[in-house]
Amino acid sequence: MTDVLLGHYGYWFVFVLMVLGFYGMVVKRNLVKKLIGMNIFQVAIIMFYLSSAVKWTATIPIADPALGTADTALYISPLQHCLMLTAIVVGVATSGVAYALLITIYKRYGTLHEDELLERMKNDLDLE
Amino acid sequence: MTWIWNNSPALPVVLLLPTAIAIPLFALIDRRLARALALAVSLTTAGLGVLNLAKVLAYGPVHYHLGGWPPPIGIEYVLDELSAFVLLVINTIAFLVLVHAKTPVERELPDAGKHVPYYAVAVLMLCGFNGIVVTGDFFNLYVWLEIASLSLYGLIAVGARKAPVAAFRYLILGTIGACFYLLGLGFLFTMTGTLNMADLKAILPAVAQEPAVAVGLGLIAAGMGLKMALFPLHGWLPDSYTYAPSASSALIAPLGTKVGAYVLVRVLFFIFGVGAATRAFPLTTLIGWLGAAGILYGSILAMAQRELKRMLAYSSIAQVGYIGLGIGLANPLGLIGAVLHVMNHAAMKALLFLVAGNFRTVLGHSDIGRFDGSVRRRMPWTTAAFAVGALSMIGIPPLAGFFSKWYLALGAVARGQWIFLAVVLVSSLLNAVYFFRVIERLYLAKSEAGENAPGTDAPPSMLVPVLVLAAALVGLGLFNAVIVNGVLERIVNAALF
Amino acid sequence: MFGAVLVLAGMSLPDRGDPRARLHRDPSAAGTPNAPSYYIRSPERDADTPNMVTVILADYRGFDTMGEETVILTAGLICFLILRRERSKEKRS
Amino acid sequence: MMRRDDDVIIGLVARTASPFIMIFALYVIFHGHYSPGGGFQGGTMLAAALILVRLAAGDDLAQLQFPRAWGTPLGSAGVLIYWGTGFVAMLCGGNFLDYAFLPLAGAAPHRRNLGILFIEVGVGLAVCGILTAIYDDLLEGRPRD
Repeated sequence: MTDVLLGHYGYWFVFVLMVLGFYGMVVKRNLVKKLIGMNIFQVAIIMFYLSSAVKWTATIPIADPALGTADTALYISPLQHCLMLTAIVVGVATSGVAYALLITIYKRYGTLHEDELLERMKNDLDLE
Repeated sequence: MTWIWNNSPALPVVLLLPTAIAIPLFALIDRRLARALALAVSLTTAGLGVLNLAKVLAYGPVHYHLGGWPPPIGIEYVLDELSAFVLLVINTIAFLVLVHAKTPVERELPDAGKHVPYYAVAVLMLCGFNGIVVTGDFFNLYVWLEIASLSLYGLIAVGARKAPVAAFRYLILGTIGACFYLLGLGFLFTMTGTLNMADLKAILPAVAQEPAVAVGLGLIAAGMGLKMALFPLHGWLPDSYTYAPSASSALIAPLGTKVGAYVLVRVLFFIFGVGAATRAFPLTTLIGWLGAAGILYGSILAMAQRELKRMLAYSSIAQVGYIGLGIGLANPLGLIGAVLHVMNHAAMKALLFLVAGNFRTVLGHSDIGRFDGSVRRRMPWTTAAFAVGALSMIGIPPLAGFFSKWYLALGAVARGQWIFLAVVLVSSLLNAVYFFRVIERLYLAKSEAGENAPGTDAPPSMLVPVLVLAAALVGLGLFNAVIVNGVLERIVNAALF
Repeated sequence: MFGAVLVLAGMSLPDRGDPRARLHRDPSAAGTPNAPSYYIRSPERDADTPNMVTVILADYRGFDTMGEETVILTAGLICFLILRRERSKEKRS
Repeated sequence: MMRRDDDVIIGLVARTASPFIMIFALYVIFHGHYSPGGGFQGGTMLAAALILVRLAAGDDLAQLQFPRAWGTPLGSAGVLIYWGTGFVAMLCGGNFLDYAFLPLAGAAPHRRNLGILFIEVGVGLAVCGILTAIYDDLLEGRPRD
């Protein structure tokens, strides 16, 4: 049992972060806080990928002539790092669009609090 | 010519992308060019869809190594019957909707400067959908999924006053779905070490009994359920479809949910196989029950709606429930029903939303309460098309909608799920109720306005696609046997049960 | 919903072995060459660039990176699309 | 934003620092083969340099450095460069992004090396252009200071 607990400590940190992010996203009423929760959730997943790419006593995946590339144990697996570049970019793009949306919402309704927003939307019923 | 033939799987995405980029650049010269470019490229992709389907039917699954690297190393495009079929459906429907989009875009997007980016984002969305359907690599699928979803958020957000709020809610839920997919993929990748679908299928037996694989599959299914708006995860759908401009809702409704359904079918039936998927947790039966609940929920709520587009949105939830039910049955007939319903529902929903667009453009509103006889006289063709679409949704035999319900019913009988069979039949009645309510108002209600109501039917650019879709519904219904035997049989025997 | 994620975090205790020294995954691919180990051995030979990450990013999985570019482009176009109206309205007011 | 008088110092520092950040960003882009770095990281640093000037030295001055109208076109140009290399490889017989078929001199690995270089440049340009364009768009509603 200790092996499982010790061996996976990287993953537990990631799970705690994930639960925090998800909690923030679902429960918080303010729209900006929801967005921050979303970002935490995305970063947690990125950390999850990276923590699965680690090998003991391995260097960064730049092939330096001294070590040579014969033995794969010397370098950590580079694939996850590439994938996570894409995930980071996707996170940035989504947040960018989300903040643009928030600006237009704020400009039209003057509030970013979900409950007030719903009331204000109710009273201008028309679909326009 | 041979160059097109042997590069055909990658060509749809390879052509769509630069056109989406070129639209803002060319439009600096002339604004109308943006629309022409969008139409041209969606027509070529529709043509490529036909070519790809013919190629797959002739030679079986086609593999295309991007960047020249073999599968486990590089990314691979796999085009089998299922993806070629869905590809063709998506491109043809998108082309018809884009043809229709001329006046609604000008009418509902006041700022003339925004038409150009609107078409560019629409083409990017199409590029995203094509990318998802054709790819044979899980992570690549996530990248294209994200592109398609971002474009969806953008297309919805340009709508009415309340559109950004609906778009924001959709963004939050959509990103949760995408993150669940990524997390599930993370679990699977950590266990198997590969991202390629065929490769993963080979390694699965060695790893299948680990809880990580079950959790990974569950997460991917949850993510796709969110994208597909399966019953409990459909929160974003009603607002998004109603507040979006009618051109965008006509683009999103038929295509958006179908892609999520495609991925779910691909993962459950073609990678994991029903046996492996349900070992730790009866996933498919859960999806079946969620689908059934979705059908009832969607149909009942659709009856209560006063506004046509919102009613169609709730009926979309019901139709997605049908696909969920088909997947839940997990037998060949159920799968045929589900995949057939993907096509039928795409055509029907496109037709109904285009009709709603026509109503909003000509009459200025789409409230069911204010429909009456004068509408029928003013817009005879659109109302006739609406009648065809409604009848097909209910499932009247000659039309396409009937056959998918028929196969679902057969699947339910074969599986012995009497409750599912009852749900399919009851839902047809519910559909009948809320569609006849509208038809009755259109055809029978006396019109208060004068007999010769002013104004003519929608302009040709909006009317032609509607009529083409109505004719397509009838055609698909009649030639249903050809489609099923030709394409769907091969999909089913390729699936793992 | 939130409870479900908590259970997920707890339940998802897959015995994934010790992440810190877990090399067995690389050669153990059933039947197919394992991607991560190939990526380490061959970038030098294939594209004479020592930085494996760049090689994977641009060459082996170059299509993913093009997807990334499109994601950024979509985000740029959408911000352009959403916020454009404010600009012209401002000119008018 | 800060009052007019006390941002002279910050403005000056930003304006002087920005070119150096850009040079280092270009180094990161082009040196991606041998040291950690590459298109994305370099592109974001370029964007950071531009945004630093916009933040510190006020918007009107920043327009001289990188006018608002250039943002999205530059981004599209970057992606087109990327797509172009892929399409050229496709025209020359290979699959979509197969650099071995690029019509360049040298052995296959060397051609791949150059192919990756084109990609890095395309990515860097695209990221820089788009991020600055997003910053400008987000800034839209604010009255000019």
